[in-house]
Order: sequence, then C-alpha cells, then structure tokens
Amino acid sequence: MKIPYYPGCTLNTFAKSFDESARDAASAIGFEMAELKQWNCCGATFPLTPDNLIALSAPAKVLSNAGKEGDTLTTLCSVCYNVLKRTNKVLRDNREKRATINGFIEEEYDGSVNVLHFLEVLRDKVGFDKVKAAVKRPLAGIKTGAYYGCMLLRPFEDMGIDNAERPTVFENLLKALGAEPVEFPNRIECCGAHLAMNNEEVVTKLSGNVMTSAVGSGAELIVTSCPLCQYNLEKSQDKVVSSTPGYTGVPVIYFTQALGLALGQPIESLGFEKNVTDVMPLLKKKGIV
Amino acid sequence: MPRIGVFVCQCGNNIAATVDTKKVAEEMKKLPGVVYTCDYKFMCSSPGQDMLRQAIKENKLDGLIVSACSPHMHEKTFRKAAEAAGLNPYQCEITNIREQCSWVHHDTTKAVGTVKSIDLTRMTIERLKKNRPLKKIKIPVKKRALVIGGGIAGIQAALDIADGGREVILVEKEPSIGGNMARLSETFPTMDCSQCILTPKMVEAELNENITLLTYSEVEKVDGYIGNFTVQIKRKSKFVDEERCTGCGECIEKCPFKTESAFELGLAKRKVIYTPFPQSVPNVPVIDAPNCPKIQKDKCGACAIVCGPKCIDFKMEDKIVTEEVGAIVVATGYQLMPNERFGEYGYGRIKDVISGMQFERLASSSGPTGGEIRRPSDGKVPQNVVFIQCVGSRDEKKGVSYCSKVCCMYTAKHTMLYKHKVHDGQSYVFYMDIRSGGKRYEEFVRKAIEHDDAMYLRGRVSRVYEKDGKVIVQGADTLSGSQVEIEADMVVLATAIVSREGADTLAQKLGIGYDKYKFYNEYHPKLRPVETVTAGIFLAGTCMGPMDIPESVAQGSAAASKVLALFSADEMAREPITAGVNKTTCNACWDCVTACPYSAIERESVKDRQGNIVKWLARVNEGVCQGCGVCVAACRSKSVDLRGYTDEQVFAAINSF
Amino acid sequence: MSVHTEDTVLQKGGFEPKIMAFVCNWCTYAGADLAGTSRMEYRPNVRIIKLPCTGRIDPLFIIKAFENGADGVLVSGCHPGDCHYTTGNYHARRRWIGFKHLMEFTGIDMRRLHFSWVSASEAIKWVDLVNRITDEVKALGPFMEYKGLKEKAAE
Amino acid sequence: MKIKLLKEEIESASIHHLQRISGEDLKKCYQCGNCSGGCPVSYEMEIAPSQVMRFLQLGKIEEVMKANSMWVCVGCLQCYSRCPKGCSVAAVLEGLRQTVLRKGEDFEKISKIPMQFLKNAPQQAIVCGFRKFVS
Ligand SMILES: Cc1cc2nc3c(=O)[nH]c(=O)nc-3n(C[C@H](O)[C@H](O)[C@H](O)COP(=O)(O)OP(=O)(O)OC[C@H]3O[C@@H](n4cnc5c(N)ncnc54)[C@H](O)[C@@H]3O)c2cc1C
Ligand SMILES: Cc1cc2nc3c(=O)[nH]c(=O)nc-3n(C[C@H](O)[C@H](O)[C@H](O)COP(=O)(O)OP(=O)(O)OC[C@H]3O[C@@H](n4cnc5c(N)ncnc54)[C@H](O)[C@@H]3O)c2cc1C
Ligand code: SF4
Ligand code: SF4
Ligand code: SF4
Ligand code: SF4
Ligand code: SF4
Ligand code: SF4
Ligand code: SF4
Ligand code: SF4
Repeated sequence: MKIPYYPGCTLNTFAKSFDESARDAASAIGFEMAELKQWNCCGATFPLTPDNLIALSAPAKVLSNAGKEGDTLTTLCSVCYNVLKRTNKVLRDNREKRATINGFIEEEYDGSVNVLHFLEVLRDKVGFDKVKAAVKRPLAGIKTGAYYGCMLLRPFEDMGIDNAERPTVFENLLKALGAEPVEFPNRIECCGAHLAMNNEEVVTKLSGNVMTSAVGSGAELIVTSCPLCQYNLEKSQDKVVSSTPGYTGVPVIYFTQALGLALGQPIESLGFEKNVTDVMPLLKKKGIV
Repeated sequence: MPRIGVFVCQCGNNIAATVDTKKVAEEMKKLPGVVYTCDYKFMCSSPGQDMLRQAIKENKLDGLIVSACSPHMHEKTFRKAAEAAGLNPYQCEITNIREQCSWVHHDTTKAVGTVKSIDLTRMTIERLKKNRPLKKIKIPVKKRALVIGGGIAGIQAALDIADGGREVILVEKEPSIGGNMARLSETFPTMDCSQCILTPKMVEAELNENITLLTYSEVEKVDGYIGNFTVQIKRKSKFVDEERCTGCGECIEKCPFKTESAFELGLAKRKVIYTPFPQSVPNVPVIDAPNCPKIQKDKCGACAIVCGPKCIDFKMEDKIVTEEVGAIVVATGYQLMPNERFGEYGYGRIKDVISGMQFERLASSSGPTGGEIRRPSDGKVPQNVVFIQCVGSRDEKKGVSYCSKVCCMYTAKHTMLYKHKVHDGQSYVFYMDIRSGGKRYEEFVRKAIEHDDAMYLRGRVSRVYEKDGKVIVQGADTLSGSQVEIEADMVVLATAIVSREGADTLAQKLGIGYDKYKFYNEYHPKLRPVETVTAGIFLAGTCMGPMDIPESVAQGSAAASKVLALFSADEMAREPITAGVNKTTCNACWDCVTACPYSAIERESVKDRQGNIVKWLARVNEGVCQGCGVCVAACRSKSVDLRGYTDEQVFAAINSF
Repeated sequence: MSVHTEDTVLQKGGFEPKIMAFVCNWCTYAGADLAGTSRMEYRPNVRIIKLPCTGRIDPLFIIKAFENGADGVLVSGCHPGDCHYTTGNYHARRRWIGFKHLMEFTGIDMRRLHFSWVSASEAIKWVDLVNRITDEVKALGPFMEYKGLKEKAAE
Repeated sequence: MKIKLLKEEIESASIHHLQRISGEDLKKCYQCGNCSGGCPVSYEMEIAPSQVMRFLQLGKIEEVMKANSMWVCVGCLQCYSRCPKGCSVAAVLEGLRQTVLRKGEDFEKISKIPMQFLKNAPQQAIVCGFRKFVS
C-alpha cells in the first residue's frame, strides 16, 4: 500500500524526527508514505473569518496536487491536518467558494481527496490489531498520556476523527503498542499555540497545566502529534519544574517515535537526541532499552 | 321549480339605516323560484320566528333565505325554526347583510347597502337552489375508554372516568403503574413525599371496579374512529399467573440471580424475578426472561419451587387481547435525555456525575441508600455538590432547543433535600435563568437560596473532570464575570426531558400528530389543550411536552372530562358537512388520501362475486371526516365533493356574482 | 347579470371594480364579522364566499370568478399553523405554487389575485386589505380579457 | 462602569461589518458563559469571551477593541465546540483582529520578535503567529 503523504514545512525541518519515525514505522508495518511530488506550506492556520478565501489558496494548492496523485492524502502534523481537512470541506461543499479559490490557484479541484491523519490510517486502513501484531518491543509498563491538543479534534463537525470531548484513538494505539494509556484531564486543552511568539507566560502556564495534569494522573511519558505542541511543552518544561513543587518533569515525544520504538526500530533512527526532554532514562528504567 | 322564501331583517335600525330592506325583498321576488319575500324588524325575535314558520307552511316553501346577521350568530336559530316547520334544516341559508354590509358601509342614502345586499342575497339564493337536504350524522358511542400509560396523568384520567361511572382499560408497559413519579423523593412545591401521595392513587386504580389494569402490556393496533375504536393489546408474558399470585414475595426472596435495576437507574440491583419497587401495583412479580437462566437454558427454577400457589409458569406466552372502546386517552409520559451525549460533563464515565432522577433515588427513603445522600463511587456523604441546570435543554447544538420546564424547580428542591440531609454540606447551582412560574414557585426557589444556603451561579459549566478523587467543575459565573472552579464531591445534571422512545410509532398507530421532538400535538395549544386532531383521542401529561405533576394531573382530569362528555349521550350527532366519493369516477389515485389532514379517507376494494378484487376506491369515513374540503380540491377527476359546500353550490354562487 | 362593458365604465365616469373574496369560515370570515361588529368602514366592492377552509378552494373557482365579471379576487384564510383543520391552509398554499403558472398561462393578471392571512381578530387587517385591493384593482382598470367569455360560449 | 446605550451603536456599520466577516450572528448568544468557563486563556483576557459577545451585542465595539482579548485568544475553538448556540467567539475575535490587520496595522512588529524564537521555533508557529499578529 502506498499512501500520498504531505509532510508540511515543519516536518521537513524542525520536526524531522516526527517525519522520519513515521515513514520508517509505515514501512515496518508494510505500507509506504509517498511524499507528494510537489507541495507548499499549508499556511498553518485555518482562517476563522469565512470571507478570507485567499488564505485557503495555499492549502487548496496542496490538495489539488494531491488529487493528481491519488484519492487520499495523509498528514502527521495536527495543524496541517486541520487546515487541509477544513479547506477540503469548503471546496467540496461550497460551490461558490470553490469557484473563487480555483480561480486563485488556477486549478480545477473539487474537494474529492480524502484527507486522513496518520492516526486514521493506522486505525481505519491498517487496523490497530495489525499494528499490534507488528510490535516487537512492547512499551510494557509505560504509563503514557496522549496529548491531543486542539487541532486534531476541533471543530468536531469538520474534523470528525474522534469524539471531541472524549477521544480514544490515541489511547487505543498506545494500547496496541503495549503501553498503558493514561487519560488525563488536560489532554484536549490548548498548549498555548502561536502565543509562543509573544506571550511566553501564557504558554508556560497552559503547557504546564497539560504536563502537570498528565503527571498528576500518573503519566510517565507524554506523546504528541503536533510539532508546536511538542515545542511548547518541551520549551516550558524547565520553568514549570522550577515553579511547581513536586513536579520533576516528564519526557515528551512524538507519537510516531513511540510507535517506532514499539515496532523495534533502531533507537538511533528515532531522533530522540533532537528532543529537549530525555526519554532514555525512562526507557532504561522500564527495561525497554 | 323550487319554492323559495326570502326574509330580509331590519335588525331594528342596525340594517335598515343603510339598507332599503323592502327594496331588497322586492328585487328578490323577481328571481325565478322565489315565491315569497318580506322584510321584518327583528327576525330572530319570537314573533319573527313565528312568522317564518307560518310563511313556510302557508307558502309550502322548500327553501328559505334569511338576509340578516352573520351565520355565526343565528344560523342555528333559523335552521331550528325551519326544522320546526317541517323543512330540512340545511335548506335554510343565511345572507350576512349586517356584519358584511350595513355595519361596514355607512352610506345613509342606502344606495351602496341596498345594491350590495341584493347581490349577496341573490348569490345565496342561487346557492340554495343547489342545496340538498342533509341529515345529521349519528354515531353510536361505546362507553368504555382506553388509557395508555399509567403515570400520574394516566392514573388520574382513569380514576376520573371510572368515577364518572364508565369502564376504563388502563394499559401500562411496565410491570407496575406509577411512571416517573414513583421514582421521585419529595415533590415541589409542597414537598410532600411522592410515594405518600401517589401510592393511594395507584391502589385506588387497582381496586376501582370500573378499571381494568393491563400492566406489562402495549397497544399493538388501533382501528376505527370516535365512539368505535377496536384496539389490540399485547399482554407480555409475566411468567406469573396474576390471578393466583398472592404477592407474598417468596419467589423474589429465593431467586439467586441479580441484575441491574432499571427503576433504580443503575444505582442498585434487583432479582431476576422482581417487582420494580416495593409499592408496585399490581403487586405481582414478573420474570425478566432474557436474564433468567431457567428460561434461557433450563437451569434454576427456584422461584417455582417456593411459590405456594404455584403460579409460576416458565412456558407462559405473550397474548393479544382485543378491546372495543369509544375514546382513548394517551398519557405515555417522558424520559430523560441520555446524558452520555455530554462528554464534557463526564456522565457515564465519572461515577459521581449523576442525573437529577438518580438524585431523586438517592434522596428517596425507599431508594438504594435509604434516603441518605451518598455518592455512588465510594458511598461517602458528599460535602460539596454541584447542580448543573439546562443540560441538553436550551442547547440547539447538541441537545434540544426547548426548556424542560421542571428542572429549575426540581434542582431547587434537590438543594433543599440535600441541605436537610447533609447539614454542613454546600450546594452550588449553575443556571442560565430561573424559571419558576407557578403558584408559590418563586418563593420556593428563594427559600432554597435564602434559607437552605444554595449558592446559585449564573453561568454554564464548560467541563467536568476527575482529579484526586474530586470532581472538578469548571464554569463561569457571568454575574461576577469570572471563571469558576469547584472541587466537588458529586455533580448532578438536570438533563432534558425528552419524548419516550417509540413515541412516534405509537402516534402512527393512533393517527395523531407529533412535533419534531416527537411530543404529541394538541388540537389547539390554548383552547383545546387535551384533544388531538383525531376525534375521540385525547392527551394528558408529559407526552405532550415537559410539565410538572400539578399540570399532568390537571390534564388527566381534563381529558377525563372530555371523555365523559363524549359518553354522556348514546349517540353522537355530527354536522353532516362531510366529503363523499363518487364511486363511478374515482380512479384510485389516492391524491385525496394523502391530502386529508385527518386520515379520513380509506382505500376500499370492490370485489366480484368470487371475491376477486376488481377495483379500488376511495371511501370517506364519516366518523372521522371533519369537512375541511381539502380532498375535494385535491381530486383531479372531481370525484370527491363536500356536502354543504359542493362544487355545484359554490359555482352557483360565483355564477350569480 | 352584472357584467360591465367598457360603456358602463365610461358612462359612470368612475370605474368601480368587483372583487370576489374566498375566505375560510374560521379565521377570515370571523375577522370580517369583527370588522362589522366594530363598525369599521371599508369599500363596498367585495363579495364574500364562505368556504370551510382555504384548502377547499379549487383554482377553477378563481377562473370562474373572473369569467363572471370579477376584476379582482382575494383568497384569505387562517395564518399558517392556525388552520382550524391543522394543515388545510398548507395544502392550499402548496397547491397554489403549482397553479400560479397555470393562472398566468390562462391570461390572468396576477396583480388581480391576492392571497392573505386574516385571523378572527384582525378586523383592521381585513379592512386595510379590502381597501388596498379595491384601490389597486381600480387603478388597473376593468379586467376585460374574460369579459363576455360566458356569453360567447353560450352563443 | 456605566454605559449609555445608543440605537446607532447597536446597529452600527462596524457591528454589521464584524458580523459579516466573522459569519457570526451576535444576537444568537444568550450569555450562558460556557465559552468563558472553558476558555483556557479567559483568565488572561481583559474582557472574557462571553463578555466580548455581550459588549458587541450592546454595540460597544470600541470597548472590545481596547481590550487584549482578541490578541490573547489562541484559537483553540473550545468556545465554539461547547457553545450550546453554535456561536464561535473564536471567529468573532478573529474578525476583530482582521479589522485591525486589514487596515495594515500590525499588532507585533516583526523586528521586535526575539531572534531566539524565529531560529528555534517550529516553522508553523512562525507562520501562524505572523498570520495572527501581522498585517
Ligand atoms: C428529576 C425529576 C424530578 C421531578 N420532580 C418533580 C416534583 O418535585 N414535582 C413535580 O410536580 N414534578 C416533578 N417532576 C416532573 C414529573 O416527573 C412529571 O410531571 C410527571 O411524572 C409526569 O407524569 P406523566 O404521567 O405525564 O408521565 P410518566 O410519569 O412518564 O408516565 C408515563 C407512563 O406511561 C407508560 N408508557 C409509556 N409508553 C407507553 C406505551 N407505549 N404503552 C403503555 N404504557 C406506556 C410509562 O411506562 C409510564 O408509566 C420531576 C421530573 C424529574 C425528571
Ligand atoms: C398583559 C397581559 C397579556 C397576556 N397575554 C397572554 C397571551 O398572549 N397568551 C396567553 O395565553 N395568556 C396571556 N395572558 C394571560 C390571560 O389573560 C389569562 O390567562 C386568561 O385571560 C385568564 O382567563 P380567566 O378566565 O381565568 O380569567 P379572566 O379573564 O379574569 O375572567 C374572569 C371573569 O370573571 C368575571 N368575574 C369576576 N368576579 C366575578 C364574580 N364575583 N361574579 C361574576 N363574575 C365575576 C370577570 O368579570 C371576568 O369576566 C395575558 C395577561 C396579561 C395581563
Ligand atoms: S336576526 Fe340578526 S339581524 Fe335580525 S334582528 Fe336578530 S340579530 Fe338582528
Ligand atoms: S428461575 Fe429465574 S426467576 Fe426463578 S429463581 Fe431462578 S433465576 Fe430467578
Ligand atoms: S411466590 Fe408465588 S405467590 Fe408469592 S409473589 Fe411469587 S409468584 Fe406470587
Ligand atoms: S426549567 Fe430551568 S433548568 Fe430546566 S431547561 Fe428550563 S431553564 Fe433550564
Ligand atoms: S383523489 Fe379522487 S380519484 Fe383519486 S382516489 Fe381520491 S376520490 Fe378517487
Ligand atoms: S373533507 Fe377534509 S377531513 Fe373530510 S375527507 Fe376530505 S380532506 Fe378529509
Ligand atoms: S457559549 Fe455561546 S451562547 Fe454561551 S456565552 Fe459563549 S458565545 Fe454566548
Ligand atoms: S478559541 Fe479563543 S476564545 Fe475560544 S476558547 Fe480558545 S482561546 Fe478562548
């Protein structure tokens, strides 16, 4: 199986380890993430003002290119997923807007591509039982908090990947990998997102809430599906540790790194060294490595 | 040639001031078929009516016109007078020259009024020429009623009809009557114990000679029309012979298996052979067949062994009984919206998030905790309880747009019950508005706040989650403009009242209407609140929409009085304004069938001598037809007509315009 | 019969249109009654034909009315949702959508045909309606297209 | 605080403009406060989400423009996701931001953004931040 894949600008640079671990995991399970021949940045935000059509031309261009390579498109970054999926819905359901946007990008694209998150591919196309069967290094005993953030789930009507208030897809994957998923209160709350640019205080507070909430619920590890979440959580780590009595920090990794780990990929290939937090002590403690 | 008389009324000066009534009478005399005319001061007075009767007899009139006030005023008077003189009452027509002429055209030269009166009277005369004598429709009425649903509304209706001396069959789908009220602890606004006021009524319903209780039963099929319904009722097998069972309870005692109690809403378990609650009426247990190992795999059988009168029969089967009744009262009540829909409130996941009805069970002295407020997770007495109102109600996006009407009140009640039972506890109520319209209702809510220390917070809760054994409630207090967080021990959701599952299927069986939320439609929300558009079928209680006990009871009584009024005569007389089908031209297109708002038109087959169907025809059921005439306009082959408003009559009027 | 010709119109100097109103028994007829009991005044040009419900109205009634000399026709019943027969007026409305085209095709000037809702309490609305329609039709002049059709057919 | 209500403000052109570009009907909000209750940055806002809606209903767009709320909103859509009336405060706040940005006024000067951030942050944060703060 070969699935057209859109890495997005961040996975091509900042979050290389997210991208590579996913591609390797895919081939270990038996399918290929085939990078689009031509792609551009999706714009990293879905405009909330519906009249702002020009902002949809970048993602529309990506989708239109994807349409030329197949009927599905998969992404890893939650933000790309959000932008592409919602743009696609506009193009599919709104004739007038479709005409205008197609005019901008000089293409004839009708929203027919099925935009999938990598998690959806694993769940619906591959099946978690098949993933489970491919596990060689179960993450046994690791209490793992899956951090969904906002963009993967909301708004529900557009995203539809899972129940927006009580999602399970991540936890089910973690179970398949042999880990012990921990549902923690803040797993669907925001990390602070783009406020990283000008409001470190808020980001530290929100990301701190996420991490302390996870640890408070027993998590020893957090997995993410968004480079910005990853960045905000990791970046805030030290400040939260110093300001929160009793909190000593928690490693944060991409869920694909956890996946690669469980599938038995060589540790060196997973890019843990690029993470700010160090997951190795935990892995050693649990006897995984 | 017809022999028509025209009587023009002066109404004192009311008409005569602007209409030359004499001239009108004279002009009419010139029309063919008019043999007698006159004008008179007060046609409706006794001398006026005498004169009319006299003239009919003397002139051998076969039709008459009274040009006077609106037919809404005196049509009945004059038709009665005509009948007294031996004429068919429907051969009398009214021309409205007062409300439509003299009173609205103030020209004292009488020019305008006279011309218009002449026109109007002429049109009525031409119409009258096409009239046919009509007979009032008489429908025999079976004086027995069926009540569907044994909640408080249904019980009240049944008792009132029975007290009026008529037989009632009360059908209830559960093993006991009582409905939702049986679950309540104490009831607003008076705080009497629900069981204390309900149980006597339930027992009364059981003992009343005029009431036949059919519990564990459901209506399968309804045929017929007002006065003459035939109803098939499925009596689900109880596996216990009701006649012989003494209600000793030995079987329940000895049954070794337990399962979730639906009555206790997941807060307790019950035996496989059970009565829903101790005061059940009738006090006869039923076996929950899917959970009984004897019935499923022929293991156990303990209950049958201990039963003294030997009334347990594991082979008992469902039965269908047929009943003939003249009227039906539907009182099937409500249920609560499944809270699982509200993921953000953690219902179904967080054990200590419960529904208002579950709180009733916790507060009820016959409930699973014996009336002590203990939270489900660990049985601890909660010190901080958060009540969230409007859960699912007034929520267009994920719930229903309407207000559930009773939850403001019962939440206030809950805070009181809580305070009375947990003196040092603190309650918090998140509300959007407090709806306490009703006698002593507002005072009740204020008492909860001022006397029983409920902390009311104006705002909605955004999220509820668990942390360290607490239930954290995160919401807003819009009055102070702040985000608030409460570390609660228990959260109670005032979930929306919704229609019963299957309410639509029952409505279809009965041929009554329902709204988009599947609440039944009343005939007129203000003026005919307990009737449906289908004559002979009445409504009571929460099957129509959210309401409290006082209203449900009032409706039960109102429906009963409607039934008793219907039963007060042996026959029901109906205006003969009904549709009829011309059998020779009807081509069975069924356009009329779909158009009729009352489902009054049936599909009838015409058979030859061998019994083969040779033809299909539309047939109007006169007992059901309300005479709207929609079918007439719908029929493309002009095969239906409406008596009293036939095409011929209307065209005659138009043609003489 | 009172069919006017161009002569009568010219003779009288002022043309007085004839308006036929088809109204339902429960709402509009009662509304017109209320105008009477309230002693309101309105133009005398209207002649009412009472029907149980607007759902009873056959489009032919309207064509016939024009054929018989009406210069304008008014159809009025209960407000949507208030129909005495619950849905009769909806049927009427739905039917109208289909028949409108037919009417136009048969040469009826749609400006001469009015639909309205008048409830039993809307006497003022009834009065305004009748006055307005009378004036509008008066301004349009007599409806000549159908005049004499009946006589011709008889010949 | 005392405010004077004016018909001209309640129906002002800027309110209409805001409704048009945000696609939101301000009147639908019935002030339940759910958005303020769930907003992760409500505590930091000078005017909480539901109050933003209220001020706008009253026609007081200036009050809202002066507040930091629109710049603090992270666009997490929690408000929209839980609003029983289906209102999106997120869209309204973006509409307010857009009215500023479309005038060519920047909220953040690019030159003031720390180099540290531009160098280390994921590209998406930079792109997204520019979109939200820079015209
Ligand atoms: C938590 C809570 C607390 C409340 N507290 C109060 C209070 O303090 N005071 C107050 O005045 N009101 C209170 N109410 C409202 C009160 O419960 C209702 O007004 C009342 O119970 C309505 O009675 P009913 O007969 O209309 O309906 P129900 O009680 O629902 O009865 C309907 C009956 O019909 C039966 N049935 C349903 N479908 C069928 C069928 N197809 N065939 C045969 N039988 C059928 C059902 O089994 C049931 O027995 C409260 C409501 C709630 C949710
Ligand atoms: C401003 C206003 C607007 C309203 N709007 C609505 C609305 O839109 N919809 C709605 O549903 N409700 C409305 N209502 C409520 C509605 O008016 C009442 O529900 C309804 O009129 C009550 O009718 P009733 O017969 O009980 O009392 P009443 O209308 O008060 O009738 C009582 C009658 O009894 C007579 N009477 C009194 N004492 C004696 C005596 N000793 N002997 C003989 N006769 C006596 C009185 O003269 C009177 O005719 C409104 C009320 C108000 C104040
Ligand atoms: S019949 Fe009517 S118009 Fe004649 S006197 Fe009686 S009330 Fe007046
Ligand atoms: S046979 Fe069934 S109902 Fe009877 S005692 Fe056994 S389990 Fe209980
Ligand atoms: S033991 Fe027999 S008589 Fe006693 S309650 Fe049970 S079934 Fe009835
Ligand atoms: S009665 Fe009160 S709590 Fe219930 S829906 Fe209405 S306003 Fe909300
Ligand atoms: S619409 Fe006319 S032709 Fe068709 S079934 Fe009814 S009566 Fe017969
Ligand atoms: S007149 Fe009305 S109620 Fe009677 S059969 Fe025709 S459509 Fe039905
Ligand atoms: S949640 Fe929606 S309705 Fe409630 S205050 Fe916020 S915007 Fe208004
Ligand atoms: S989108 Fe903005 S206003 Fe809405 S909840 Fe998130 S931060 Fe708050």
